[in-house]
Amino acid sequence: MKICDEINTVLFEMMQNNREVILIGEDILDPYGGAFRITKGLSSSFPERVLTTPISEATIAGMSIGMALRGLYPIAEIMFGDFITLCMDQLLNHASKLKPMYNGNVVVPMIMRTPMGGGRGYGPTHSQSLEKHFLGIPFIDIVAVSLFHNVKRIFLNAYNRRRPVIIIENKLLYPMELFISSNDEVFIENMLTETGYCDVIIKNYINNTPDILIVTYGGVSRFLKTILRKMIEEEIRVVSVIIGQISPISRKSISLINTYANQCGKVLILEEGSKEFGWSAEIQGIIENRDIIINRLGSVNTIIPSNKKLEEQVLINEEKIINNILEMIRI
Amino acid sequence: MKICDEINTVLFEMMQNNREVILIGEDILDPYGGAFRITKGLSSSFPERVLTTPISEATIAGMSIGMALRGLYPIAEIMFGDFITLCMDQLLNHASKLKPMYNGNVVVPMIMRTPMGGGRGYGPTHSQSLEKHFLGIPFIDIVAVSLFHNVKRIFLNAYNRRRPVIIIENKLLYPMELFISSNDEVFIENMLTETGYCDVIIKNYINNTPDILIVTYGGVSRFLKTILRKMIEEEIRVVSVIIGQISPISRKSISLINTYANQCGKVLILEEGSKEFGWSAEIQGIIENRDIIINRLGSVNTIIPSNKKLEEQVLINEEKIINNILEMIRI
Amino acid sequence: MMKKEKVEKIYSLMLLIRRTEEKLLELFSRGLLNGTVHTCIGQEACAVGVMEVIDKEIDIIFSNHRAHGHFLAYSEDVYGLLAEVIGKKSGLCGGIGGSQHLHKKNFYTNGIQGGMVPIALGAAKAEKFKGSNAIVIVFLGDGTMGQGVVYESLNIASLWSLPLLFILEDNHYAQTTPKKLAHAGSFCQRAKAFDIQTEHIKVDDVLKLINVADNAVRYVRENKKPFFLHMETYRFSPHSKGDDYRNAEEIAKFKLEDPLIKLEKELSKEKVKEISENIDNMLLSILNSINNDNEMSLEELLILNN
Amino acid sequence: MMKKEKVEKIYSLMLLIRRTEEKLLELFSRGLLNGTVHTCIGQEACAVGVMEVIDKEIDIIFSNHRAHGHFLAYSEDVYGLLAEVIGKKSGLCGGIGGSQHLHKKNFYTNGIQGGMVPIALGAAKAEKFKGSNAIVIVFLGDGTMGQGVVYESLNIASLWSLPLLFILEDNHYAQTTPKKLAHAGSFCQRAKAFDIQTEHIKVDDVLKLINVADNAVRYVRENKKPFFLHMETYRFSPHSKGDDYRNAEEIAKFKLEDPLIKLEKELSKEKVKEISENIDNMLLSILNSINNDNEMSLEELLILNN
Ligand SMILES: Cc1ncc(C[n+]2csc(CCOP(=O)(O)OP(=O)(O)O)c2C)c(N)n1
Ligand SMILES: Cc1ncc(C[n+]2csc(CCOP(=O)(O)OP(=O)(O)O)c2C)c(N)n1
Ligand SMILES: [Mg+2]
Ligand SMILES: [Mg+2]
Repeated sequence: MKICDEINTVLFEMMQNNREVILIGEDILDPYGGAFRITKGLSSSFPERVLTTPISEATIAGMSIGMALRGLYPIAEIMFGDFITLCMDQLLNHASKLKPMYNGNVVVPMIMRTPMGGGRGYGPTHSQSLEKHFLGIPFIDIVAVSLFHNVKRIFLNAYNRRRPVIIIENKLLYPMELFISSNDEVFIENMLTETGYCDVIIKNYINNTPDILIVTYGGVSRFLKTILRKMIEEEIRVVSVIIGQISPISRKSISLINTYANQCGKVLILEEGSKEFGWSAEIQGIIENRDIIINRLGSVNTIIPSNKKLEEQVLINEEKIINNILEMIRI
Repeated sequence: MKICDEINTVLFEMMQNNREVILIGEDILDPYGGAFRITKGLSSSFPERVLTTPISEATIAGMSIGMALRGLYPIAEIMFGDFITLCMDQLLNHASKLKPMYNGNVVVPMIMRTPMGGGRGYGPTHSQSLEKHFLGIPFIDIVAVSLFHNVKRIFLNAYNRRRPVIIIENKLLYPMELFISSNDEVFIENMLTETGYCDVIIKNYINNTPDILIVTYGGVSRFLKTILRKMIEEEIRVVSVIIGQISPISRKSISLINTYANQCGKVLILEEGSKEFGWSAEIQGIIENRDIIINRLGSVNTIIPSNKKLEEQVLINEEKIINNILEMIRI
Repeated sequence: MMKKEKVEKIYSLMLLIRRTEEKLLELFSRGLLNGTVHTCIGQEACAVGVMEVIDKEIDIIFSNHRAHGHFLAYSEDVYGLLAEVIGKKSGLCGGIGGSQHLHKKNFYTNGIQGGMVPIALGAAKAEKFKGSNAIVIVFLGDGTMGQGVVYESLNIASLWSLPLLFILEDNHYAQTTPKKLAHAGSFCQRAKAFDIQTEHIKVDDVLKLINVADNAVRYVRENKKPFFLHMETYRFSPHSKGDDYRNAEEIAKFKLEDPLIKLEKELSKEKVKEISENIDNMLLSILNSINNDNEMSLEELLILNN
Repeated sequence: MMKKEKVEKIYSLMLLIRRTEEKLLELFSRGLLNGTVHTCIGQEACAVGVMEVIDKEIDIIFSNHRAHGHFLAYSEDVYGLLAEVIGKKSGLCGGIGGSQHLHKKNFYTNGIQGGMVPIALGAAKAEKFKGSNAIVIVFLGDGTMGQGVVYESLNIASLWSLPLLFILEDNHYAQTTPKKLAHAGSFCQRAKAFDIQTEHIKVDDVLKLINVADNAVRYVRENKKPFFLHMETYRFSPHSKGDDYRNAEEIAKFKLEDPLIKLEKELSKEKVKEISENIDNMLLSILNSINNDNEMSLEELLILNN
């Protein structure tokens, strides 16, 4: 099933099984079903529980918090991740704060989901990966959909967490088929973290120790199948850990990363946004063994241009990743 | 002169020397002169050029951008740094974008200055150090006032940069005296970066190689005088680099940090906010030599409580820093 | 309830709020309080008048930085409030929240101006969705009418017919900024433009206010529609502590219309004395008791992170 | 200018906009364009009517995602626009901005709904401060009236008496959301509540619109005060590309009132043919020429980081 359909399906199931689940967002009603059609069909099935709003992102966030506080489970869609900037005050000074500042006496169970990422030529304000600016807000889970994650489990676990969860969906993943079972080139394994999300381990070898560890999350996973296959040709054994919960980093993720890092001695950390002050900086920081060679790669830290070729050059891509791997192996 | 007066004075000078400098913010008129009295006297001297606004932070940011675009030089005050969340869309999707997305055909010269930090018992929404969430936005300088920085030079250089600059002022610094000349215990040196800001190097020794490098910025600098003196008693030679421009990190800062890191072999990176996905993660990432022992310390990644003692325990403080230094030295 | 009893009750509550806040200012000036407090001295009628007519079992209140009065009128939990502001574990929020971040039952505050308005809107949507009979009340100051989210929320409250009562507690100033330096046009018109019914009242007589508030509350509950109640009031105390640059004559003028004093005239001297002494004694004994309470430990705080 | 010449000029401009955007949609469907385009087919009168009456030497325009029409009416720079949307270095912004992020001289757009409104406000403040005679025009859609910053800006524009003309280009829909699912009350009342003068016009006759716009522009310039002009219009094309779920009858009904067709009737068949052919030829030759233009290199892009 395509990832967009996976998300659509889990939203349907959540709504069917839990009467308090409410969808809220802009243009999410049928027949349109949202700018990326993720909510298609849902307003027809649950007309009272799919709330299309004016263009008021801050209030979409705030209303979700208020509904969560009063016993509902809102799932908010922000049409493009670029607009999550407008929700920052509600997320940081309200959603994350109410429970701890009221000494744990309330909960704010909700999801905000939003598509991030470029590659579609939408230009500077519709192509960004802004999650890095929200990492490290305490009391909020930030989770990313990837090509290899059981999407359904991500949403159901978010639901069980009874707290605000931001789910990052790279828009390039939507039309792709989820890839969750091993084939004869790529071996996939899931690792449950203590917060109930999963990290996914994918390898291009069976036995033997790996040569290099790739740590990443979200949309960058779209490159991995091809890269792992190409690295078989180069006789490079690659293990890749795709983190589900990207902030806060779980203890299990930390130990998983360290285990493979120690086996490989070489770690390449990849992220879709620019790496400066990004996710990869913190991941680098959690690697304990100082003998390990670490590289980070993200998109170029500049404007994301509309021009197609330029955009490709600015964004992280397969070629850059492969070159980085080869360089690291050759050291 | 107290740091609050230093800022007040440089604002006065900028207004006197440049007719296009405009102050804008909430409650900044005389006789009050702003919640931290930073603009005191200015509206009396320049009544047409000090604009007090409604409680509309997003529009304060937006108006500043519009004025900058049309030839003025706005200096906006956000009363508490906690409210900068409301400006995020304007800063990230507008201030930083207009120049590059218009292919360099416009400039947005402006300052947004705001007090961050806790220690005053103001509680969860008036005590945060949120700058970490803005680091890594391209095309914006983020700069921090410290106890050791020539405040005036920071502002004047920001002015010369002809781009959006966010100046972070830790509110605990305001009543302190600037400390910019060496005495017989602490030796101070300024290093100019290629962007015209300064990093400050302070040492508690004259000759000889240092034992440990402390890298930090902003409000954390308030602890350093005492710590450096106490470390003399422990016979620990400390060199501290206090970064002025905290994002993007300048090439000069990188090489400065690496030079001292190599001399010391031990680096402690300190920040006022929580370290998770914070400034210190990126700084750790730029240290090249893999044999160096690196530690990061910030405030606890949780709510900042109103209770005084609890707040002290949550925030970074002298004792925690000293313990960290001693531990690292003893390794 | 008979008129006289009601007057006594209302007066007691208003005086309780005033005395409690005076005590807080005193503790502050003696250096016994950390942080900041925003008192509502002079505005007590607004809090008491509204809380008198809501259904405290089910209705939901969102308030702001200046919430002590709203809170006491809602709950009369003096102990919880004082312990919270003083920073004890026995406080409403364990001393974490402090003066600006209060919660108990259906009462919530936060220190970001305007930020609670869309949250109140969401709460109103939730109650309507659940089919409850509750209404939601959100307090906001004149200054807070500067925030864009307020208008986003007015629009949706009206569009979706939500049971949300906006109470604009207009004390003529936002911190040091007089209304005329912050606002163009008319507050009620702003709500009306979204097709929301409004009413304006000058708060000098709490009994009159109770009637008006009662009508507003009924309207919202019965019609499941928003209402915008503009209360013109005045604070006698500074914005927080020493930050008062208002004209002394202006303050004095408003003090002549103090709703508390006005109400006092309806009671006998003896009754007033009795009420006043009871409150003072209660405050003293509460403060004594709070003195012995523990503070939360870091370990306890960090449990919240799980 | 005589009436006939004026009609010709206006018609030419409107047709230029329509043909240019039809060309863009065609390029799009042939897979020759990257990204997205929001065309204003059906709404050309709004753009042309306003630009006809401003002072292009000094006035300042802030527009939005649907800006091609505004831009062409402002500058007639077809080459720059097409090259930009196609992504060439010869485009207005070197191909970096694309359809939603345009700039030339005093014309600015961005893709964040409502975000440009406070920026326009700041520009108006700057012009007033400098004592210039310029006014600022900001275009916003009906959907964008959902954004809180718009109200923050209405308030300050009125409070500070800024020369800012708000133009609400109300095409009844925001993306797929009809107005009635997004807005309560009345748009003009919302502006009036801030003490801003307003006017509402149904855009079926561009010549009538020009008069109204002229009055608005004069009012703002002469009084140095904001004005809110609500134009009711309709787009015949989808929101961006294939995303159109509107009722076909509704679209057909509005097409009967197409201001372009209406104006066409004032011209001779020959004239119309001539104008149309000129435009088509021009577009062809421009597109041919753009074809040979270079694209920006990454190195050139990164120079901007300095
Ligand atoms: C978003 C935000 N901006 C600014 C402040 C600082 N602040 C606290 S109270 C206040 C004035 C509020 O005025 P008003 O809404 O009239 O309420 P009042 O204090 O008069 O009760 C300000 C500006 C804040 N808390 N939140
Ligand atoms: C802040 C923000 N939210 C959402 C969007 C996505 N979006 C682009 S156009 C649009 C509809 C705008 O409607 P309207 O203001 O009526 O303008 P129109 O498209 O009808 O010209 C939306 C929701 C956006 N660009 N910015
Ligand atoms: Mg007020
Ligand atoms: Mg529209």
